[in-house]
Amino acid sequence: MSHRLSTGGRLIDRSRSLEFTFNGKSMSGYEGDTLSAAMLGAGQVLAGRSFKYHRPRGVVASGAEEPNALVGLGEGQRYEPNQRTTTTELFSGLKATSQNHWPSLEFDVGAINSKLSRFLPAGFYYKMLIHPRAFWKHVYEPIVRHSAGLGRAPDAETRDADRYEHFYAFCDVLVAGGGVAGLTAARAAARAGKRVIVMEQTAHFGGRAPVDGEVIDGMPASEWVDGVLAELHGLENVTVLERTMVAGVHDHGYILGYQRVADHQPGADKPRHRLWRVRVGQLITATGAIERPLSFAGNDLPGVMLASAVRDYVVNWAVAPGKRVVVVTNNDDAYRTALALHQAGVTVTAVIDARFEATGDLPAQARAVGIRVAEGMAIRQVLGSKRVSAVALCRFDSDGGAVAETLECDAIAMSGGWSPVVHLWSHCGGKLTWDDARAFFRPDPARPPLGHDGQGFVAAVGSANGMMDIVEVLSDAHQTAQGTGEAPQAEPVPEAEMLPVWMMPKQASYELRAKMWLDPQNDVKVSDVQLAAQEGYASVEHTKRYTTLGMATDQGKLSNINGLAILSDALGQAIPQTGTTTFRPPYTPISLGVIAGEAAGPVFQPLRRTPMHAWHEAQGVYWEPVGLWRRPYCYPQGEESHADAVIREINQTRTSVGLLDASTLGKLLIKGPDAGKLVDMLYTNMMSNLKVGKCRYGLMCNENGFLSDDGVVARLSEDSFLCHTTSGGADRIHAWIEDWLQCEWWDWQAHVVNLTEQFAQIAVVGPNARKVLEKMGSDMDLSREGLAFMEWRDGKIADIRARVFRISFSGELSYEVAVPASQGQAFWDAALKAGAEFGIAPYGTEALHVMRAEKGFIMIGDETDGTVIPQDLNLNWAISKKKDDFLGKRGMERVHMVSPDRWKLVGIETLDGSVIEDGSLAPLPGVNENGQRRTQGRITSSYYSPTLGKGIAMALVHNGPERMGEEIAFQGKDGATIMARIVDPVFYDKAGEKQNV
Amino acid sequence: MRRYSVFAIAREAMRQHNGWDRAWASPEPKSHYDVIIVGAGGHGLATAYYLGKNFGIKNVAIIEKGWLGGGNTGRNTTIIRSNYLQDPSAAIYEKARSLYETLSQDLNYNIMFSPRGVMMLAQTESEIRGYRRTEYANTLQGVETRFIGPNEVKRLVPIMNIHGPRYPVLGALWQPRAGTARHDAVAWGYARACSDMGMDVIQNCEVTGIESVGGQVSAVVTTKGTIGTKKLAMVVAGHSGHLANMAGFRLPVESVALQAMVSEPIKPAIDVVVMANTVHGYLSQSDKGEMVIGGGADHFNNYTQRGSWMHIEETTRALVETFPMLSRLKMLRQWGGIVDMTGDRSPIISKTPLGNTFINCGWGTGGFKSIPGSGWAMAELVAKGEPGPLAQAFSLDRFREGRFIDESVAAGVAH
Amino acid sequence: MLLLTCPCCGVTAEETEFHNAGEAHLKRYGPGSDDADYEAYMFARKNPRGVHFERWRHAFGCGKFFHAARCTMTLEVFGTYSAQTLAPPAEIAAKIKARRPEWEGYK
Amino acid sequence: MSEAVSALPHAQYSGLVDLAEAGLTGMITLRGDLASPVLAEAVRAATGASVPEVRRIEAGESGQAAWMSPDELLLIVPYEGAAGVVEALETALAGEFATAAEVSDARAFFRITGPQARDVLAKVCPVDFSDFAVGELRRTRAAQVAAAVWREEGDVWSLVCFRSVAQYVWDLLATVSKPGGEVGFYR
Ligand SMILES: Cc1cc2nc3c(=O)[nH]c(=O)nc-3n(C[C@H](O)[C@H](O)[C@H](O)COP(=O)(O)OP(=O)(O)OC[C@H]3O[C@@H](n4cnc5c(N)ncnc54)[C@H](O)[C@@H]3O)c2cc1C
Ligand SMILES: NC(=O)c1ccc[n+]([C@@H]2O[C@H](COP(=O)([O-])OP(=O)(O)OC[C@H]3O[C@@H](n4cnc5c(N)ncnc54)[C@H](O)[C@@H]3O)[C@@H](O)[C@H]2O)c1
Ligand SMILES: Cc1cc2nc3c(=O)[nH]c(=O)nc-3n(C[C@H](O)[C@H](O)[C@H](O)COP(=O)(O)O)c2cc1C
Ligand SMILES: [Zn+2]
Repeated sequence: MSHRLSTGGRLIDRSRSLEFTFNGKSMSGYEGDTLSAAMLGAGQVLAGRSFKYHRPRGVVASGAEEPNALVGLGEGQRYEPNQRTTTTELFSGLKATSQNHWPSLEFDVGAINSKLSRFLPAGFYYKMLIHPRAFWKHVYEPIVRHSAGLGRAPDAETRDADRYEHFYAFCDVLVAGGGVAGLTAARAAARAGKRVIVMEQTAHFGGRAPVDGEVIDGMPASEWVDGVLAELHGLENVTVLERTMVAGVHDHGYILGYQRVADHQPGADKPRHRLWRVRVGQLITATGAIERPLSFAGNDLPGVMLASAVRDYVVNWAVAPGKRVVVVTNNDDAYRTALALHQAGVTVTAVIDARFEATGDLPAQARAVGIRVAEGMAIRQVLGSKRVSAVALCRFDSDGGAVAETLECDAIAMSGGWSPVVHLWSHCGGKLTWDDARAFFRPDPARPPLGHDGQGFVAAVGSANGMMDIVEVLSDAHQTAQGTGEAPQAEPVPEAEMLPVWMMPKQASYELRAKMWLDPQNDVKVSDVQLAAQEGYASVEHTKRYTTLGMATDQGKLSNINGLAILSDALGQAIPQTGTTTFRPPYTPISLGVIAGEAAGPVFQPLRRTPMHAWHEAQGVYWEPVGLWRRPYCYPQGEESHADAVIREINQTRTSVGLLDASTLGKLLIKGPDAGKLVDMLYTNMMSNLKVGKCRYGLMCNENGFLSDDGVVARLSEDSFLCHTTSGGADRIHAWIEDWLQCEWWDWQAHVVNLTEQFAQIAVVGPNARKVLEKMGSDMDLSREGLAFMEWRDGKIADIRARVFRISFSGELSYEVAVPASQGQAFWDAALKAGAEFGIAPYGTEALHVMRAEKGFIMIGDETDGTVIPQDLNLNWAISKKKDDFLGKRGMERVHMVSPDRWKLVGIETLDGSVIEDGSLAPLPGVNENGQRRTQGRITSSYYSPTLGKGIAMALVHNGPERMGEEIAFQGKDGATIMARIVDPVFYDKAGEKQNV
Repeated sequence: MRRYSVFAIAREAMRQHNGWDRAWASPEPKSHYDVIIVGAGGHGLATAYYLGKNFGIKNVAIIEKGWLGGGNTGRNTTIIRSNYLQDPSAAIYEKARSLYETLSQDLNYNIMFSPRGVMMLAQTESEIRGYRRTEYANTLQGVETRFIGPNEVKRLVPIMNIHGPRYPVLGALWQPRAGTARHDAVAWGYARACSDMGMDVIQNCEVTGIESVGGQVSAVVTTKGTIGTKKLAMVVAGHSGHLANMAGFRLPVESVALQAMVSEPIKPAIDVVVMANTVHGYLSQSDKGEMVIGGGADHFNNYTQRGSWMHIEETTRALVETFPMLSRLKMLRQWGGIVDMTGDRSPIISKTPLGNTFINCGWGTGGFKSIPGSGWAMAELVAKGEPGPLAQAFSLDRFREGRFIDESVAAGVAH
Repeated sequence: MLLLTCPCCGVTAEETEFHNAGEAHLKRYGPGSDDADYEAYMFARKNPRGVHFERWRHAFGCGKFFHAARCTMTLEVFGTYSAQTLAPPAEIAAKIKARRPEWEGYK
Repeated sequence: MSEAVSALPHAQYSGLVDLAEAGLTGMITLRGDLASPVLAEAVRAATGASVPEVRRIEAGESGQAAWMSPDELLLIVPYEGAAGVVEALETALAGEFATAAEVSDARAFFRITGPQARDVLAKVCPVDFSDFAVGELRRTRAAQVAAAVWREEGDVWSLVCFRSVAQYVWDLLATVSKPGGEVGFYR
């Protein structure tokens, strides 16, 4: 039974006990505990179930590498699945629940998979579940899906109760890892005056050294650590962050730090997580090393733990994993665990050492205190069902056929040696080299990840760099960080050579191999990897994907190296030839919430508002997103439907006067001696001959000849033009013009200034428009002659500086008035007031669309879709024949563009007056070579016209303009056909009398 | 080749699984082939498979510089749908989708095609119009799709926040028999079938040069020596520009990184595939339980298989807004692939300026779904030397002629 | 996440302040040009594995376009320079040559 | 003149920093050859300031001149006088290739004050604020929109963005200034 020791525990405060629950059961721990320490302290070894076979799982590690002990944490809006107990700090009221079992953790029906495991080897689903065909979707897959997954999904309607944020930082040196190597490097860099950030993923600094009882500069490591920390905290050029994991290393020295600001204080009014986005000069990874498990049969049973983790629990939290512990190892370091256990009063039944002899200082110390050391031995198999009860031993150098001895025990501390944490080095392309003596990959200093200047920007120090001896660790860190003076001094503890052990016993039979877990979360065993090799999934990447080795939430931090050693052995090649799989961010999983950061709710995305936005909102407007803008679609009154509101708005405008917020229209000022030349290149029309004071409608095409934007151009002066663009087009067209000016015609003298937001633009539209403006009071002559159609003037209206354009997109008498944005609302109010006697009312984009369609005006985005050229829309009149060049001219000369078979714009009227479906096609009899119905046209926009009292539409139709009056069938709703007639697209006031009054 | 079945599994279970053969052989290259296919991604392998199956051409080598399936085929978000707008696209993607329906049985390899349905959300009026237009086009193209309202969306995807507030869900284009498949298995299944037909799948062999005689291809130079061939098919996705340079021409293609990520696995929470194009993100849940998330592509040329972090942020932001419960899930892994983007964002299946040399590329961000159809059409092109109806519109000369196949026009994206 | 220095305002900033605008030094072919030239201008891209010249705009900064010489295999930025150039300037070419001796020069 | 209102009149918030909308401010985009003595004279006449060095903002008796781009300045003057300043600039620059346009109403202007101002700004702007001098100006991004930021004095910072996104920027700054979000990076 795991239990709390009566003394010790360097990280816990025994005076403060904290209550928590696990699966509803009340337990208690101490301030400073991790959840796993508290659970083990409370005797709770069983923590969850594995992914595939639903095998019982207990904690194996003490930190980020933990594959097993995952729980659902919290409830409701603060529930989080798959939380690692080893990295969860205990707090009062914590609620944890175990995962992946039904009905209970102790008794799980899914564990039947474990019994069937021989039928479920790696890749079994590729080979079976093929027939009958429909069964995959309806039977097999649902079963697979249900039994897979790990944690329970949060409830469908759950909203996260917490907030998140980002932070940008810059530094010369970022140190990842606050162990003794990291602290040494940080101090060296800080003393040299560099801007330094230190990130340590846990709540404590010092890493392994204090646990191992190292002595640095003559003092216990923890004291030394406190001293260095105090110095760093005192320096202005240093930022020290605990609970902050370096999550990812990205190109050009972009480092992500995941700060868990308030995970240990849920409910505190703080951001829960903060994402640090740091641009570094240099990243020093001092992330230490991770101990490797050993592969022996039954190594997945709860109670089997890493030796270093056992030591951590004993020393840091005064928790023993059991009463009788067996240590199994291939190296000297694990003897530290045996000694620590012994010192804490826990029985160490034996140290099983695979080496033929264990001669180092540490084994000697162990023997000296009476611990039995069994040399050349191996664990043949662990006995027990839901946790360890005994181990059967055999000779390491055997096939495990003969059991040498059985030892009773309730926990096993295993050590297969260490692997440097090379993730951060590797994220951005750093390469590894194989260290034969210590049997691990470590960073190859000759092939670091490269920064923007092509130079390496990452250095690894300490155990992360393959240094395992404390003296080496400190001097490596000191030197790499270019420390001056002496490196911190430590007392060396010589260690004898380790023996690489990838499987025990060495020639284990299939029966044993099929029970040796490599990846305990995903249930990948030695036999699975060997099967992958046998079947030709020989690339390590194939093996990974075929077996799912290393694809679990721990990303194989414990399993990968053993797995690829097994694979190499199966393929008869050396480990470096097999290589590793790709290391990818994040180092351990980070919340999606923190990635989104503050961008939630109102600041999810910028929402662009016109000066009259609040007024529209107050009217109960129905909004339409247009780019990041919101434009009024219509203004329903009371219970009115949107369709009815649109009809009312149109009728009001056509019969009296309406008001449109057109502020979102782009307004680009083009000015300079070459302004005329420039607008002639930008527009298909001739623009340079426009007279000052006049307006002209123009088309812009891209270099492919496709129509990309349109709008009215006003000549403001000899050398300046004001170009209106569509609402969605303003920024795009602005950038496009700058592009040509800066990159092609850089000797042309023209400026373009985006004035879109300077002005509120308000269209006063309808037969009574002039009366309204006159009533508002103006110093301009707004009469038919004073301001003729397609002219503009500057002056004042309602005592507000205004530029008035007499242009019309509705076919009515219409004035578009631009006023300073700060006075947009004032103008709007004044217009409403002056128009009250005419029943003036605002209209939205839908009324605008209908009215323009009644007039046969095209709309960018409706009649055009990026594949339409002006000629398709019969806009040849707007394409200058006089100009040698304009953007898009060459594109329009291509074979397909001049083809007589292009579909062209026509008006469409249904025979029965109904509204035809937008987007529907006109089918022809017969099919093409691919069996698709042939077609001859499509509806580009379609509306109910209240003005005409029937449906009207525009369409692109093959040879359309030559087929006036012809009847043609379109697709209707639900597979029906609807008959329509090809007509002129101008449905209303063809002579243009209304706009010209 | 030993057939896979539940009985085979049962038999092997009784003898420690030692009877399983290699899924594919690992031969040394011969000196000459009738057809060499460069690139053992899904498209290259499918081309080989249909060359053998439909045209009896089996003296074929598929040459792969790394491990087969390790390109974009091994790193995509596995969305399969065919409700494209333009006729040529709808034709080839629907051909592919329909082949996917029976691919597990055809290959005797469970590729786990799961027609769970794909929905593309309409969150603006213009998206509604675009999807309605697609729906009408699909009806005539023989693609089964329909526009559904917000309530139906919510019924299918309870975890979705359809009320916005920023972009309320106005409806969705819904293709019920679209879905996902196990991406690696697609490559492995084809490779196994090709190997079984006697074709050579040659891995860890990079093509570094192309030789020709009199304007006709004669051989490829590789890291395993020069290998003669009568015909050459280049099917290398992001590396197409590079191969084209070797063959002496340029392509309307740029290679950029596209990223994806997975969350930690959870129990089933979403049964269908959702694409939200207004906010840029798409999501499905794999059989293992991870949320598989894809987002935007970088804008700069890149061959590193790593992309820029900002796209991960943008996508995550969008999806957390759309599916609030995601906020407390965690990102497990992110990665990138190098995709080949053409001038009109549609693929190229074409003859090239070099004789007997054919190219299949430009699938960009959306070519997993087309693998069987593309292989089918490419095999026909290679076998006959001329494109069949499926491939015709995708020829290289469309750019010169201005005959674009532009799918973005209906507010859709190309995934 | 690239780090680029805008030669127009001198700011060294992350990629998110910039917009990439495609291959640099394209020669525009307008009306009257032949089909092949026009097609090449519009579509045929070098898309090299290695040294690449491209256009960027400091969109969230000074608004100016500039050119960058960059390696598409390592993302190393050899330098940034004026957009008002028809080919990479000599000092940029020299820098590239120093870093990539096998580079055949701008073509 | 009819009442003019700024984007978020009188908006104020106190959290980690004090936020305030600065109210109506006259602003003029001036494009031209920044090395031209004529332009320099015109700028001086308008603001009393000399033409700023790259990425700097200069103060004069009647306004400020901010460097925006190699051929662009932003002149900051009292709101009421802006139109007049534009006219004066146009007259003064008559023979030059230069463009002056009023943009007072196209912008929103915020003041951020307090010792934690840089920590707050660094939550939304990808900028190194450590050696950011008084009088330095940086055009950048505030989360998802364009902004210009400069240091007026000590702990007083100014931020200008487009008017249409004023509310967004406000909500953004207020969100990241909430108490509890202390960072302590800039000291
Ligand atoms: C992140 C991401 C998400 C995606 N999501 C989807 C999706 O949801 N749905 C969808 O339909 N599509 C998606 N795609 C696109 C899809 O993955 C690709 O279009 C498709 O996989 C391309 O297949 P392929 O066979 O053409 O190329 P690949 O699979 O890339 O194969 C090309 C092969 O050629 C090899 N090669 C290259 N150069 C050489 C050489 N010189 N010599 C020898 N071999 C060479 C490569 O190593 C590679 O294996 C996504 C792509 C990415 C990157
Ligand atoms: N004798 C042996 O076999 C052996 C083996 C391994 C380690 N050691 C000992 O371990 C110590 C090594 O010192 P060290 O400083 O190199 O390593 P360390 O393991 O002591 O410290 C590494 C620190 O980095 C942190 N970390 C890891 N990944 C991180 C990330 N992504 N972001 C932020 N923090 C992260 C860890 O939490 C830890 O605190 C020495 O005392 C050495 O003797 C000995
Ligand atoms: C659909 C899909 C699902 C994936 N699921 C997982 C997963 O559960 N665990 C995991 O570690 N990686 C998963 N991956 C990512 C792969 O591990 C890997 O990152 C990806 O195939 C790219 O390869 P690379 O990272 O080796 O370059 C998944 C990838 C895809 C395409
Ligand atoms: Zn700049």
